[in-house]
Amino acid sequence: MNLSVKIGDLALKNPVMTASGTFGYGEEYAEFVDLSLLGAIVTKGLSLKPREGNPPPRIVETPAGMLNAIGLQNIGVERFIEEKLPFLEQFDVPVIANFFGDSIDEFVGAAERLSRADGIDGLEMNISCPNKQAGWLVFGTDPEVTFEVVSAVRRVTDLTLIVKLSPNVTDIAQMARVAEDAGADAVSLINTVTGMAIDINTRRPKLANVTGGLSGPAIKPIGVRMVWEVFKAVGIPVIGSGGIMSGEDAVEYMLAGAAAVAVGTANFVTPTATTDIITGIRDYMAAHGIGDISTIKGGLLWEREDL
Amino acid sequence: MNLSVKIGDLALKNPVMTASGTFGYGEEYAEFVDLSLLGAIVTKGLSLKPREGNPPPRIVETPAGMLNAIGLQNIGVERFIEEKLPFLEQFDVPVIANFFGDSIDEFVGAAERLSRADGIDGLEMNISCPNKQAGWLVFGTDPEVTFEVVSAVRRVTDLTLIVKLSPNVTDIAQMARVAEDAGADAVSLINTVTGMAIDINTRRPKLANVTGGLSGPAIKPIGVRMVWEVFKAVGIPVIGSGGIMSGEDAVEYMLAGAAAVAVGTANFVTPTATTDIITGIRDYMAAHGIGDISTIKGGLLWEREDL
Amino acid sequence: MSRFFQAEVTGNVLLSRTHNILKITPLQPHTMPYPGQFYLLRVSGTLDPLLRRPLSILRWDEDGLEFLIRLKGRGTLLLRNMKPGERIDLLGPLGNGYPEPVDGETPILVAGGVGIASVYPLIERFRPEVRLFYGAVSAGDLYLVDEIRGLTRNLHVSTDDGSMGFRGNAVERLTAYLDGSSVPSPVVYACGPEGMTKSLLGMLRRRGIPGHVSLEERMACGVGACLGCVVETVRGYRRVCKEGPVFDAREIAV
Amino acid sequence: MSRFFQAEVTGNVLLSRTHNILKITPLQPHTMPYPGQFYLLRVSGTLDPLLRRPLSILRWDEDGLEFLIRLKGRGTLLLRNMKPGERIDLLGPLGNGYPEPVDGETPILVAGGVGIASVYPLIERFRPEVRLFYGAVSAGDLYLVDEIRGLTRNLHVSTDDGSMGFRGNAVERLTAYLDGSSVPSPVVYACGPEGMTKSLLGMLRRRGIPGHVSLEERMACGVGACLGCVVETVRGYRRVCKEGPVFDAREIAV
Ligand SMILES: Cc1cc2nc3c(=O)[nH]c(=O)nc-3n(C[C@H](O)[C@H](O)[C@H](O)COP(=O)(O)OP(=O)(O)OC[C@H]3O[C@@H](n4cnc5c(N)ncnc54)[C@H](O)[C@@H]3O)c2cc1C
Ligand SMILES: Cc1cc2nc3c(=O)[nH]c(=O)nc-3n(C[C@H](O)[C@H](O)[C@H](O)COP(=O)(O)OP(=O)(O)OC[C@H]3O[C@@H](n4cnc5c(N)ncnc54)[C@H](O)[C@@H]3O)c2cc1C
Ligand SMILES: Cc1cc2nc3c(=O)[nH]c(=O)nc-3n(C[C@H](O)[C@H](O)[C@H](O)COP(=O)(O)O)c2cc1C
Ligand SMILES: Cc1cc2nc3c(=O)[nH]c(=O)nc-3n(C[C@H](O)[C@H](O)[C@H](O)COP(=O)(O)O)c2cc1C
Ligand code: FES
Ligand code: FES
Repeated sequence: MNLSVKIGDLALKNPVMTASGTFGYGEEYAEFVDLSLLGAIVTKGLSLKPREGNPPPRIVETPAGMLNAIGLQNIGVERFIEEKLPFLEQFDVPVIANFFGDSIDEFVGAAERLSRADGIDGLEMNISCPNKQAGWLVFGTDPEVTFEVVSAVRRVTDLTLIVKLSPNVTDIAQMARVAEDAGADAVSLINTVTGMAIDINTRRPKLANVTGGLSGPAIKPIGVRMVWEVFKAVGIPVIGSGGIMSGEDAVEYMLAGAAAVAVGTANFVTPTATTDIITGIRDYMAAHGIGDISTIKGGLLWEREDL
Repeated sequence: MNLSVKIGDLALKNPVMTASGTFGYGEEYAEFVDLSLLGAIVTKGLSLKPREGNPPPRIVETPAGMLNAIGLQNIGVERFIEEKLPFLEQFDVPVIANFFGDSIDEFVGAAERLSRADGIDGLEMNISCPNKQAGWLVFGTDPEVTFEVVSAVRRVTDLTLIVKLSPNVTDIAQMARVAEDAGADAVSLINTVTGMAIDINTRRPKLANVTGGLSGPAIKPIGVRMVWEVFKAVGIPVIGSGGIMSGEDAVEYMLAGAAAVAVGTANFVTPTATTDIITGIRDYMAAHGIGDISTIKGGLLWEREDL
Repeated sequence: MSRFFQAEVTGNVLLSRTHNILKITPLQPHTMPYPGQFYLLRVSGTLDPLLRRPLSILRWDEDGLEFLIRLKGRGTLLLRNMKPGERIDLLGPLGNGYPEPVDGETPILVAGGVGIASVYPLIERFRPEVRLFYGAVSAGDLYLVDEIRGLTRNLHVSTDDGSMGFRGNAVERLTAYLDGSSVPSPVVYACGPEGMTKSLLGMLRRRGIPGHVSLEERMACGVGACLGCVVETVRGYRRVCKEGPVFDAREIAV
Repeated sequence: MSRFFQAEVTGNVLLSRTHNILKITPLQPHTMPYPGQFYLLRVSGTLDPLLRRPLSILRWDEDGLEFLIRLKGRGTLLLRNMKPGERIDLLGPLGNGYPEPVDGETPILVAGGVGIASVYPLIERFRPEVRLFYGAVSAGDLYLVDEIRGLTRNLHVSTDDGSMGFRGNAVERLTAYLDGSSVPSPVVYACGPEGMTKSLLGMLRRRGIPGHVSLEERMACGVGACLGCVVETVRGYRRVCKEGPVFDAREIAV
């Protein structure tokens, strides 16, 4: 049974990666999961300088999902490389550093520094973050800004470059094409959907930040749809995420076009979610006589002409 | 206790309306709910000519939600006026006719015909429907087309005109402003979020139409966020919907800025959902000493300056 | 009388690893069903699973209602695990049910698998001599056989693997039966899986035999409001929950 | 030894309309906790409610673990309704727990409401003479009082309405106590609602008394990965699930 997949130059043993921000720097889950069994580890989002993040409360449960407004708290690229990377190097698993900035310069600075470090195998840039220059606008909702920031990062790194797309857009396929044109080796989607919740007794937002990102099973239908739209639009691999809780969910994303998947909120529900999902994918392959997982990519059968 | 609210020229006894497409033409639920108790009844979406709709399967359950791809099946404005409206006229409840078209002419034609009928108190135009001229594009995702179609309808009707917005856009506040500028008396949101589900055993989409609209509690955080964004952006009333299951959920939408709410998927789970929600709102008002429901509109307390 | 009522689970008999019979007692006044109608059951108090599940009425009396349930997914698992004393709410009876035979017609019942639940009330209605063709995959998948034998002596069992009765499906058995005996003005009442229904419809059409067939489709509202449960008929899309679940065999598009 | 294990519910005692004690027996090897640690419990097998619920460990031995649960919302309701024989999975013990007193320090325990669950293991640890200040809204909201009296004779009860013990809260009672008697090098161990914690911190600060205070914050992962459960401390944001739930009183930002 062959579960290996390729994302750009990166060869993964299997298509199951961790979703950024839900698996810490890897060490937090090392007690529950043999990290060497994973397709890849994607780190918490890193910025050039450490970030404090948002005040609490930062999370709230919602129907079949959760909202988070962590505010991209992280220890910064420098400390990550010094304090966290050595631990990950013990394991036979590709490390993908997720990073962001609130200006193009910060994106480029972080990418440069991460590319110089030993032991980082790929970069995932999170463009669902506010753009300081443009005020409230988010990088990943404007095609021109997306092109500019991805191109700028592409120029400074030879590592496999994944662009993580925001679902809060009218046309996700267009954003994916822009990322591809700007030199991305892969796209990853979906990031969280912006949402909000109010405590009706206090009349205050349940998150100190007022709005936050919705993740978990609630958003799976949105993620699967967007992966399918993007799969039809680009030639580069697609990494699917959003509500993947089981091997079946992972297979659903792959049939929609994902070459690999990222598991996020499920880790909180079941700390062994990632390896359970790998087992689930194997079970599906065995039950359906599938020898090579890549053969199911985009294997959705459909025929309506007007789609 | 005063629960009455105004939407344009329309005075509603209370802020609870039915969401289009989830309450049929009213008669289907008349056995479970005294229709005269409702704030308003919004009909299934109507078009100038009857529509067959999509082939089955048309619905699929998802985590805390459901996808539907009914394909706007309806009996057409003419038969609605002849066969369904007389039944509704027995009740002391405003009737809002939801309608759509796949061209501007069809929108205008339907609005004209509905405006001439006796017993229709308001119109809700659903612009989350595909635009025949523009192929795959949906009316409600393009600001210019939205302006054009809303203005055209405005010119032919004096009824209270509500524009129902699609959540599948980057900037819902912009779309709401466009609707307001084009003459809408109110906006209604959110319509369903586009999603999809795949049967991994057959590899076929679970909906014959491949994609469908996600509704139910899963999308509530998205709806509340969008209502809040729109409330801050426009002067006209906002009708909130998306996953409202209880009086508490309705109050949450009103604190976010909704003047009234529409109850959709909840009707399927509990046929008495609408009146249960009215009771729930009363309970909340009693518990919090609120005499007039309009006073809580947009009553969210928040202070972060950068929002 | 109401079609939306609370009930208490008063019994839950596990017949096998896949089937159970759930008995409930309404706690409120409720409308009595007739054969072929169904109910929508709420399977959990939480928001997931969200939608109600449709189940045919198997048996009923003054004290309560019974459903025969085949384990399919999450919803039927929750129903299987219900314990006496738990509360549940129901919407129903829904749909049209089976019509009476017209004068001189001889009813013939056909059930495939858990389709027996829908057809069972007709055995009681038409007993003691009604013909029933009841098929399943294997002997272990046939339920209520003893009860049925107590209601009619004219039971024709078939199994795909031949482990009980005729080897083959209920439609093949019925075809052989019709070839070998003469039934005056037969009219078929049937409920079973899609494959069975299709071959049955073909057979009825070829022989010009009228029939009433119960269909399944995914449902949300159960009351005709959402237009979610349509099937294609010669008169366009029709709602299984409202114009069905029982359709005239000639109406169903093939 | 593992911190993620399956368990069986072996008891569920309903103490009142709002509180229950859930007893579980792990079915797999598991790590033993120490006072002040907590577990994340999965409250349902479905996708809603989705997240685990944090609960302090109340008591434990070779056979099992016990939790004192106050009914708050949907999750604690599901935990209240659990029946012996049901399966549940747990993640834990998590967090740092209460540190040992340093030489010569006299521990004083303070519990408000269900905060007694967190502090209870310390009564056992420091018995037989440990001072405990235990407050609640009313006499009916004080739990485990008999058990506590069996462990220490130095129990100081207070209720907001004066229906039992001192009228006022536990911090006021403690303040009065400290004014009236001299405790050598007191060190406070406390867990209670936000209001109590705040006034306690103020009092400790004013008097220069050291303390260890258990805090609450919404959690997703429980293992330090999501950064969801932070509280503000003098050294910046710290995770309740990892650096806490017990924090040095001097570290907590006010
Ligand atoms: C009118 C009618 C009468 C029925 N009578 C019976 C009966 O007496 N006994 C019995 O065991 N089953 C009966 N069924 C089928 C039963 O409703 C499904 O097996 C059940 O809904 C599956 O739910 P699940 O959560 O276990 O499965 P899942 O596959 O997890 O369900 C997912 C979703 O699909 C729907 N769904 C899945 N299969 C069907 C189906 N065959 N028909 C309609 N919706 C489906 C579910 O309701 C749910 O919304 C009947 C169906 C209909 C339409
Ligand atoms: C370290 C720690 C130890 C705790 N120990 C106990 C204990 O021993 N006994 C006890 O009864 N309670 C304890 N709590 C509080 C308990 O976790 C909450 O009351 C419970 O999570 C509420 O869940 P719910 O679904 O009933 O309420 P809801 O209000 O419906 O919960 C909604 C969401 O908010 C979270 N939440 C709500 N209140 C709290 C809270 N106070 N702290 C953290 N998250 C919260 C829930 O976990 C859930 O994610 C502890 C909390 C923490 C952080
Ligand atoms: C608590 C939390 C923190 C997250 N932090 C990041 C982040 O730092 N960078 C990023 O690109 N995505 C981040 N995400 C998004 C996830 O990586 C993932 O795309 C999203 O949660 C959808 O997947 P899921 O439904 O499986 O969680 C975060 C998600 C959660 C829940
Ligand atoms: C089965 C179904 C049919 C719908 N049909 C329409 C429609 O015809 N016109 C329309 O504007 N919205 C339609 N909607 C959208 C609802 O009116 C509502 O905006 C949406 O479902 C979100 O609310 P909810 O989560 O409470 O269902 C439909 C929704 C459902 C579930
Ligand atoms: S289930 Fe809604 S119309 Fe039939
Ligand atoms: S709960 Fe995730 S870091 Fe504490």
